[in-house]
Order: sequence, then structure tokens, then C-alpha cells
Amino acid sequence: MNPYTGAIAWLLDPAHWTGDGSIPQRLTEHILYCLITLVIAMIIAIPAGLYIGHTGRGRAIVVPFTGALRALPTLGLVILLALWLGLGLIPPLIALVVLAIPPILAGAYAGVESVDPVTRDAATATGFTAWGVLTRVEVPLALPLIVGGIRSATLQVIATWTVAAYLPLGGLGRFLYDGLPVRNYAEMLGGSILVILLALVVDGLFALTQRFVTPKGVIAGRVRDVRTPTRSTQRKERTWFAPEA
Amino acid sequence: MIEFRAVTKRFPDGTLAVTDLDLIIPPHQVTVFVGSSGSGKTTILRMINRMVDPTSGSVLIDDVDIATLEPVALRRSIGYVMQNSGLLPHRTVIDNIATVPLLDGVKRAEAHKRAYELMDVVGLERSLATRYPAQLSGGQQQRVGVARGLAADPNILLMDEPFGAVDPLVRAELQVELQRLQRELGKTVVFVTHDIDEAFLIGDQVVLFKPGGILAQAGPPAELLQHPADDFVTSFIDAGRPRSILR
Amino acid sequence: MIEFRAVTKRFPDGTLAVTDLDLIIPPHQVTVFVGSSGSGKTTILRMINRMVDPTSGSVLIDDVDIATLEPVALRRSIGYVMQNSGLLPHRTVIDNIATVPLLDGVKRAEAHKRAYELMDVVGLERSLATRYPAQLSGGQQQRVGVARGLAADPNILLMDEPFGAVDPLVRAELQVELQRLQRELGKTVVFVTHDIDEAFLIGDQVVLFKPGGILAQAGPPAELLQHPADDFVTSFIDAGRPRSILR
Amino acid sequence: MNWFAENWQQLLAYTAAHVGLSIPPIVVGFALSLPLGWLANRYRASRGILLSGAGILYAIPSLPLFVLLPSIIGTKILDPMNVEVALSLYALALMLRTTADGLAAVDGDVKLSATAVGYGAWRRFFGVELPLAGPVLLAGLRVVSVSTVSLVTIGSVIGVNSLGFYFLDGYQRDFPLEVWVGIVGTLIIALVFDGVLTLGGRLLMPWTTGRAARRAMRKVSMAAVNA
Amino acid sequence: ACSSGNPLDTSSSAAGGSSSGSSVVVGSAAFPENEILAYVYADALNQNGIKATVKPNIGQRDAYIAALKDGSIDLVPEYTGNLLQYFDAKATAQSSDDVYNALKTAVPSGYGVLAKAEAQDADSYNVTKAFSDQYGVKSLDDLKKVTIPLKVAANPEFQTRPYGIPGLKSEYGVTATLVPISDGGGPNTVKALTGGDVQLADIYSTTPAIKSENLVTLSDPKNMILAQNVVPLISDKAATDKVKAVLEKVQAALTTDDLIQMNTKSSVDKESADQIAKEWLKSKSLF
Ligand SMILES: Nc1ncnc2c1ncn2[C@@H]1O[C@H](COP(=O)(O)OP(=O)(O)OP(=O)(O)O)[C@@H](O)[C@H]1O
Ligand SMILES: Nc1ncnc2c1ncn2[C@@H]1O[C@H](COP(=O)(O)OP(=O)(O)OP(=O)(O)O)[C@@H](O)[C@H]1O
Ligand SMILES: [Mg+2]
Ligand SMILES: [Mg+2]
Repeated sequence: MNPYTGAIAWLLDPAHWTGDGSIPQRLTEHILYCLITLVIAMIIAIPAGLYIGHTGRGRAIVVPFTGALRALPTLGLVILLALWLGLGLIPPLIALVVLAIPPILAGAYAGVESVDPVTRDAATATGFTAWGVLTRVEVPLALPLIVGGIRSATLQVIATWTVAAYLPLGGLGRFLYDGLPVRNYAEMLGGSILVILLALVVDGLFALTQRFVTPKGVIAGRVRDVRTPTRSTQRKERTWFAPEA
Repeated sequence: MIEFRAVTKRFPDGTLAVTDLDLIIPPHQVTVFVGSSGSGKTTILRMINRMVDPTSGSVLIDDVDIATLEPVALRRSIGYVMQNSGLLPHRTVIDNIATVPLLDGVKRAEAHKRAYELMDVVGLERSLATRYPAQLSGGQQQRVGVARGLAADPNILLMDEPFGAVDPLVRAELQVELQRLQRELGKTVVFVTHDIDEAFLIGDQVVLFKPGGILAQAGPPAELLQHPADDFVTSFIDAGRPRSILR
Repeated sequence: MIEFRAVTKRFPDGTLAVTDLDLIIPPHQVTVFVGSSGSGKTTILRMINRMVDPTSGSVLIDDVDIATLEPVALRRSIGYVMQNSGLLPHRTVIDNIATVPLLDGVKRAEAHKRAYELMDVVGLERSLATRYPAQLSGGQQQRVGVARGLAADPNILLMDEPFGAVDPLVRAELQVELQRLQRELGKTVVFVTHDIDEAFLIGDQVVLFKPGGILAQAGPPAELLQHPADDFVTSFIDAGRPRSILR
Repeated sequence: MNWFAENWQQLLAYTAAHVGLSIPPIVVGFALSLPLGWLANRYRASRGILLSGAGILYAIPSLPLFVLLPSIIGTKILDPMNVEVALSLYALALMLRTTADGLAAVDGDVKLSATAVGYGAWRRFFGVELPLAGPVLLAGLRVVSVSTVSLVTIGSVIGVNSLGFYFLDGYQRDFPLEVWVGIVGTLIIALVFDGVLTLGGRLLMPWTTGRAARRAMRKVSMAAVNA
Repeated sequence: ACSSGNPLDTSSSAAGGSSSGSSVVVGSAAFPENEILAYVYADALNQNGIKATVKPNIGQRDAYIAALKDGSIDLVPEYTGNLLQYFDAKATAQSSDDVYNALKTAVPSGYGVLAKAEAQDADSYNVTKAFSDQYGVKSLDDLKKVTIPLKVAANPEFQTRPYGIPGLKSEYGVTATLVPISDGGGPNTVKALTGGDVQLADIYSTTPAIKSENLVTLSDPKNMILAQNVVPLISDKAATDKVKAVLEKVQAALTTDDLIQMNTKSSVDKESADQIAKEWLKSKSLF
């Protein structure tokens, strides 16, 4: 039996749909772990990202730091924390939050930074308070990128919780680590399929959300042609006189 | 009346953008700042609504030092129009025009009513009200910008190269329109441009700056033309004038 | 001599950019295309070096239909200068000037020698040779652009708003320079601009286009001024002329 | 410190293995991203297909991919190739969008003027578009390099050893020092790679002034967000 | 001689004139004792002029046997009982010799086991002293008396092994759930037991912590867990007479106490596997 038909059979086997360690149970656990991770990461990263994007302060520290966080091997971090803190959800949770922070942070500050300085400037000049500029101008315009950051963090978190199941944990990664020592391809592949499906469904939902949160006016202004612009001279502002500094 | 008293501005990076400026901008007239790129026009204009604060010296509006005023409130009381309009891309035309009244807590329906009237004033079709800025032409965007500047019925209107980014034909049209508006409304207008022709066309008073925000000459157009203060003024005016031997 | 015979261009998206154009561009003279934005000037210019191919009709250079020529070779034989200079940002000034000779396989040392001479011709200090374009002022960049256009010693030089992006003072300087160059070199220059003043200043022949690439009038400046073909021509010239009542 | 004195040979060997495992995926992912990135910009349909394909690829967790590759590509189970292929796919998935965006972001005027002075299509791609997309590509490559170096450690779970060995060994022996060695070693390798790339970029692209490079970096940080 | 501890250096060899062909690749399971044994074999071979390298940390039995079958490795330290059950799930042999003899016939062709060592290292069920006293549990049979739900800490594969969860159910009628801890009955498994996260832990009988933590190893009256002598599993291709001779010598010297000491050095003194292997070989004058 090739691994794929085996995996399908494994997935369809009613025995795997009830009881302890069943697919619904592992799936629920996995989603729960991911949700907790993301909520914590967002609580930390979004305000920080907005602050950096809005003020431009701290960028020089935070950008290389998040780069370094990306280099941190999650498996190592999970294990280190597990040796430190013992069994339970907390060690991998910390490691996964650390993993989720960089993309969310980057999305938030890149989003705010991507707002045209002219727009921001004009908003201030017309009498928006600093808070007003942030909440009514920058955040709405940054929302697609903010959601983009959360989206990419979510995908990473979904994938990495499976790796973290090296520790005694639930979640879909269980199927991988349980199948691995006995080379139960059906179980491992079945589990992988579940993870991938979960990731794709979530990704699809995010794609919809991202479209939904993109301000209509921004869509209207977007260049539709994906090819390289060959008419760029036309789109460029008419610098009839001297160029703006 | 707007008054600059010994105003100097040095940016944190050391750039000296405005040097010891004394200037009086008379009310209910159009004062045009002109000068080449980087001569400090924008910086000086922005001192009037405290987008920039002077390093030393003071700016007074109707004899009140604006350093004592709350910036946000001050800005809402002064109209500001800029090149590329600076409209909020995620708000419709009508909401953009009504920005300041809405910020001031005016009811939506009322703010929109006034905004529709302003669309008439600046010559915009009311049918454009629900479009987004990106769906308008450059000239239309500038009109929206002017309407927004007028929405709070300010006494002072600051315009920073408002027509710098539009087609020459449209530009000529907008210049005419601005002159009509000004006849009707009689605001204190401070207008920044690169274009000496434009300055002479619409300015009651023209202020020419040298690099470093140094005042070269200020006065009615005729005075600058007939009695240029120095060679800089002469050469600046000449560079902007028609050079074709045919005229 | 460059000749347009019944040339029409419709872009794939349906835009009719050039409509049934018949035009003769005389050799060793400066012909200026002028017209408002979107009137097809650039499109027409680019037909000369086959950056755009006509939908119907033909373009001839010295009586040869260029549709029969190999585009890449044709382009190397024609100088092209554009707004914002279009320099290669990753090449030094001297390499930029030598682009075409280098493409043609001329040895580096030789190509550079010629390029240094061209720097003198267009009035650039030789010490700038090893800089990158971003390290030059706008005016200097345009000079490099012109030098590059001249590097292969072409008979034809196409210039698309070459001075559109520089300061008025620098612009005036470059215009004078171009006139001097042209007196010395006597190329066939096709020059695109928005600015009717500029057109009248440097054009031996001025060609005015209406939107849709329709020829409004072609002739020496004096003819357009004294005998405008229709109201469009009159209003276009008027919009560009000084409007200040003071002159 | 005693540990280092006794284990430096092993540490060196695993470090070498780690470096050796990291380089091919980065190179392969980058090389493949060029033609595919070009293709992504060429047609609307190809862009959609390629970029969503990359998205899906990146959603596949690494561990199952490592385990399943032998059955897909017919390698032996301890063959490092399993890890290499999987990581190359990730590198490609990460790099593709950046390359596509980087190539698309090359100033249209410059491309146009290159065409106008007589560059042929190929020459233009390699002589103009590729170098000008350089700063963006470099920034993307740095992200890919960092993430590959970090992902290599997971190979240890299936017996393809690198510094990741110390994670598992340290766990089994309740020996945090080894886990630290693994983590810090991985970070150092990532840092060195990053330094090499940055330096290489500076040498290869002398025209990138600080400002331009920073702008490119920003572009990519955005691209990476949506990767 | 200072043989390199380099597990990847394929040319690592103490003596010059080694066998002309490719070197012997010694694999190991992903737990420290097995890794040490792999180094013991490899170092001994190298010492006797046979090039050998170690591929540690391959995984569990299914993984390294697959690696043996596809030629990625040639040799791996094994344990007779579990290996017999792996090849023949219905095996009935119990005594050390019976198991070894049964194993010799159960091993598929192309592979073989060499002489078994006296050293044994079996899976064993352990409980804390407190638990044992509270419920009066001394053997697996006694577990039936325990009223609370039982959790066992062990490697993930314990879920399916005959001596694991299934055996507990079929042999002793005890239902337990697994808490999978991938450290091969190492310190984390012990911690889970002593910390009260689980009631039972599968710990290898040679683990020093059994003594130091005062654990109670439950007896196995039904002999669910077979005798587990250390034995090299080797492919015929690699099993030259010279290799066999070297390994037989090693096997003859290896005792259960040696295993316990080696494990102490690994988990308590944090010495590296290669180092422990060399020290042991020296102590037996094999190095
Ligand atoms: N925030 C700032 N920090 C540092 N220098 C600045 C800042 N804003 C402006 N400058 C500098 O101050 C000088 C005056 O700038 P300003 O924008 O006022 O000139 P301008 O006359 O409006 O020019 P333009 O015609 O190009 O708009 C310039 O040299 C400019 O570079
Ligand atoms: N590649 C293209 N595809 C579709 N339409 C195009 C293309 N290039 C130009 N056009 C359209 O053709 C018309 C003429 O364009 P062209 O660039 O020739 O005008 P122009 O006179 O040079 O304008 P400008 O002064 O703004 O440079 C415009 O409506 C433009 O939008
Ligand atoms: Mg300005
Ligand atoms: Mg054009």
C-alpha cells in the first residue's frame, strides 16, 4: 500500500475519529494552542509595531532584533524552555510566541510606515491629533499589511506547533511524532495532511479578511496591471517645474 | 494679519532653513511665496499652523503669539492645501471635504450638507461625492483639497504649490478659479509656488526667498518687476520669463 | 529625414494614441513636439526607434521603412534622452555615457576615451566620471543623458522632455547649452516638451498635437504664433504664455 | 568550559555539517527563484499560480516533508538530500515573492531607457534588471538564509545531524548546556551568513547608497510579511 | 592514539592500513546508551585497523532498521528481546538464551546478530516509593488494585509496542494512557514520574536514576518484557571475520554494571558518548 492511500485510509478510519487522541481532539488542541499563541503575540507585537511605525523610534534596535529572532531555532528553544520549566504547555508556548512576534511586529510597523508621508502630514495639518492620525489614518491604511503579518505568523505557528509536539503535548504534531518511531507513514502523512489542510483553510480565511480590510479607496487607486509599468512617465507626477525635495 | 518676528529655523540635522525672517502678511489678500527649491518656502508656511516651530523668534496671528496656542485647534482653524492634495485615500470625496467639521464633532449630516455646498463653490460635480480620491483626475483632487481647506470657514488659507502637479491647461483653469474664489471669499491666502509667472498672476503681494530662507524682496508684483532689490531678484524673474526671441 | 506616412497607433487596451499622422521631420534641424499630457507625443517619438510599432502606416528614415530594420541595431544608431535621464543607476557616469559603444563591442579603454571627450562637449567636469548617477544633481544627470545619446555619434537624437525635471534656472542653462551643441553638431533632433515657451525657444519647427495624437499644426514658431490653424492652437499658446497683466 | 575542551572536535564537525547542509538550499532556492520570479511577472495567471503555490508550499510543516521525501524522490532515509530538497523548497517559497517583487520594482524608466539605447531582452535582464533588483534580492536572500540555517536543526529529528543534534541529545540527557551550544551555534552561523551576504552585496553593488539600500530593505520587510 | 571524536569524518581511523573497501557505518538509536555502544563498537573497530564511523541519533527501531536495510548503516547495537519481538511479534521465548536463539532464526536473511553480551538493559516499569507504598504495588499484576487512572511516561512508540500499552492491557488487564516523552527513559521521564505528572515510567533498567531516585521497579511475573542482552545487529556484507572477531571481544567484556556506569557518566557527569566509549575500552584493555 503506498503511503498516500494508506493516509487516506487512516484519515477515514472511524476509529481515529472518536476517543482519546482522536483527530477531532488533536485538531481542537492544535487550534487552541495556535489561538493562545497568536493572541499573546498580538498583544505584544501590534502595539509595539504601531509605536515603531508611528514614531520611527526604536526601529534601529527592533529590526535587527526581530531578524535575530527569526534565526532562533524553535526546536532548540522549545527544548531549552522545557528543560527549564518542565512539562506542560508553558515552555512551547513561550517559544512559539517568540516565533510569532517578528512577522506580526514587522507587519505592524511596515504597515504604518507604508502610509504615504504626505497623507500623514496632511492629516496632521488639517488638525488630527497624533492619536487621531494613528487610529483614523495610519491604522486603517496599514490594516492590509497588519493582517498580512498576522497571516504569516499564523501559518508559521500552525506549522511549528507540530514540531513542538516533540514534547509531551497534544495537537496534530502528535501524529507525526507518534508515527515517526514506528515509521507509520499512514499516520504521519495523515497528520501532515490535516496540518496542511488547516493551514490552507486558515490562509484562505486570511486572504478574504485581507481583502475585506483593504480600504476601498486604496483598491481604487491600485494599479491593476501586474506587468512592469512601461508607462511610468505618465503616472509620475508632473514635475513641471523643479522637483520636490 | 500674520507677522514673523526675527524667525530662524534650524533643523536638527543642522540645515538652516529660515534665517532671521521679519515679514508681515496682510489680511484678506493673496501673498505668494516664491523661490527656488529648498529656499524654505514650505518651512515658513508651515510655521503659520505650527507644523513647524521656529528655533527662535515668534509668529503672531492678529497679534497673538501662536506659540501660546494649542496646535491641533490652531490647525483646524486654518485651511491647508498642498500639492498632490494630501487627501485621505480611504475616505470618500465628501468625507474628505468634511474632515475638519467631523473632527470638530459636527454631525455627519450637517457636515455633509456644508461639504456639498463647497463642492459647488469649487466647481465639482456633486455626483463625485462618493468617489475615492484615486478615482479623480489630478485637477479634481486639487479642487477637493481646496474645498477641504475651506470647510471650517477659516480666515487663513495656506496653499503649498497647490497646482504644482497638474496639467498646464488645468492649472490655468484652477488659477482663474482661485482668483474668482478669492474675490468672493476674501480670505487671507498664503500661496507657495516655484513659478514666478503664477506668483505675479495671483499675488497681491509677492515674497521672494533666497536659499536659506533669506528674504530677497517682498512687495506687489509691479514693484519686484520695476525695482528689483538686487541681481538675484532680476535673474530669478528673468529665468521664469519667456525667453523666446519671438516675443 | 524622418517621415510618418498615415501612421495610426491603437494600444491593445483600445487607446487611440496616434491618429492618421502624416509628418515630415527635416534633417539637421530641431523639431519640437508639443501638446498636453496624453496627446501622443511620446508614442510618436518612440515610433522612430521602434520602441513602439505603428498599428498601421509606416515610418521612414531616409526613405527606408524602419519596419524592415532590426530594432536593437536601429536603437543603437539613434540617440535617446529622456526625462529623469534614464541613466543606469548601477553604472558610473563614464560607463553610462559609453553604454552604446560598449554594447557594440568597442573596447573599454577606447569607449571611455570617447566618453571623456563627450563630457567636455556637454560641459561636465571629468572628475565626475567615476560617480554614480545618484551622486549627481538633476542638471548634471541630464547632461550625462545627452552625452550618452551622443556617444554612438548618431544622426538622429530623440529627446523626450529632457529638461522636464530640473530647476528653472538649470533648465534655462541646459536650453542654451543645447542650442550651442546643435549649432556645432547639426544633428536631426526631435524634442518633446509640454512647455510652449521651450518649444518656441529651441525649435526650428514646432509640431503641436491634440489629444489622440492628432496633428494640430506644424511649422516654424513664427507661423504658429501669427497664423494659428484653429482655436485649439490659440488657446494652447495662450495658456503657456505669461498671463500676468503686468507684462 | 570543560565541555568545550572535550567536545570541540564533535562541535566542529556538527558545525561544518550544519554549514554544509545550509548552503545548498539557499543557493538552489535563490537560483530557482530567478526564472520563476521573472515568469511570475510575465503573466497575470502565472503570478497567481506561482505565488499561491509558494504560499501552500510554505504552509507544509517541515517534519512530515522530511519524512515523506524518501518515498517521493526515492532517496535513502538517512540521505541528507531529504533535508536539502525540503529546505530548498522552503527557500524557493520564501524567495519567490521577493524576487518577483524585486524585479517588478525596477524603475520602468530605466528599463525603458535601456531598451531605447539598444539593449536586447536577455542582456537587459542580466545587465540591468537583475543588478537593479539586487538590493531587494539581497534582503530577501538574507531572510532565506536565516530561516534555512534555523530549519536545518529539525533534520536531527530524522537523523540528519547538525547542531540540532545537541537539542535532542541535550534533552535526553537533561543537559541545557548542549541545547545552549546548539542554539548559540545556530545563531552564530546565521549571523556569519548574514554578514557574508551583506558584505558580498556591498562589494557587488557599490552603487547602493545607504538610502537606496534602506528603501529596498523596507520593501522586503513588507514583502516578507506577506510571504 | 587519539582517534577523532568526529562522527562525520569518514576518514577517521586510528591505524593506517585499514580494510581497503568502504568503512563500517555504525548507527545508533536516539538515546544516549545506544549511542555510547555505537561508539564502543566503532572505536574498537578503528583501533583494530578497520575504518568505522558513527551515525548517531537516527531514531527508534523502525527508523534505524530501515536505514540498515537501505544500506545507510551496516551495524547497530541492539537488545535481544525487543529485537525478537520486532521481527516476530508472536515469539514465546523468555530466557536469555532462548530469546537469543530464537532471535538468530528470526533475523531476516542478509543480516545477522553476533554474540550476545552478558550486559542486559531492559525496559522496566517504575513507580515512586510513595506510590508503591500507598497502593501496595510491587509488580505489574498489582496495578489492577490501583483505583486512579494510570499515566505512563515513555517514548511515543510505547503506544504500540508489545511490552508497552498493548501488553499491559492484554497481559495484565491494566489500562493506562501514555505521556510521550522522547528522551528514551532519560532524565525528563524520571522527572515526570518524581514530579507526579505520571504514575508509571518506562525506564531502562541500567538507568542510574532508578537507584538514586529510590524508584521501585515493578516485577513482571508474566515475562511480558523479554530478556534484553546487548547484541550487535549487522549486515552480512559488513560482517567480515575481522569485524566479527573485534566485536565478539567487546561483547565478551560488556556487563550490565558497565552499562550503568556508562549511563552515569552520560547523564550525571555529562561526558560525551565517544569519550565514555574510549574510557570503557581502555578499562577493559581493548584500546
Ligand atoms: N524636517 C527637515 N529636516 C531637515 N531639513 C529639512 C526638513 N525640512 C526641510 N528641510 C530643509 O530645509 C530647507 C528648506 O526646505 P523647504 O521644504 O522649506 O524648501 P522649499 O522652498 O519648500 O522647497 P521646494 O520648492 O522644493 O518645496 C531645505 O534645505 C530642506 O532640505
Ligand atoms: N503602453 C500603452 N498602453 C496603453 N495606452 C498607452 C500606452 N502608452 C501610452 N498610452 C496612452 O496613449 C496616449 C498617449 O500617450 P503618450 O505617452 O504618447 O502621451 P504624451 O503626449 O507623451 O503625454 P505626456 O506629456 O504625459 O508624456 C495616452 O492616452 C496614454 O495613456
Ligand atoms: Mg516646498
Ligand atoms: Mg510623454
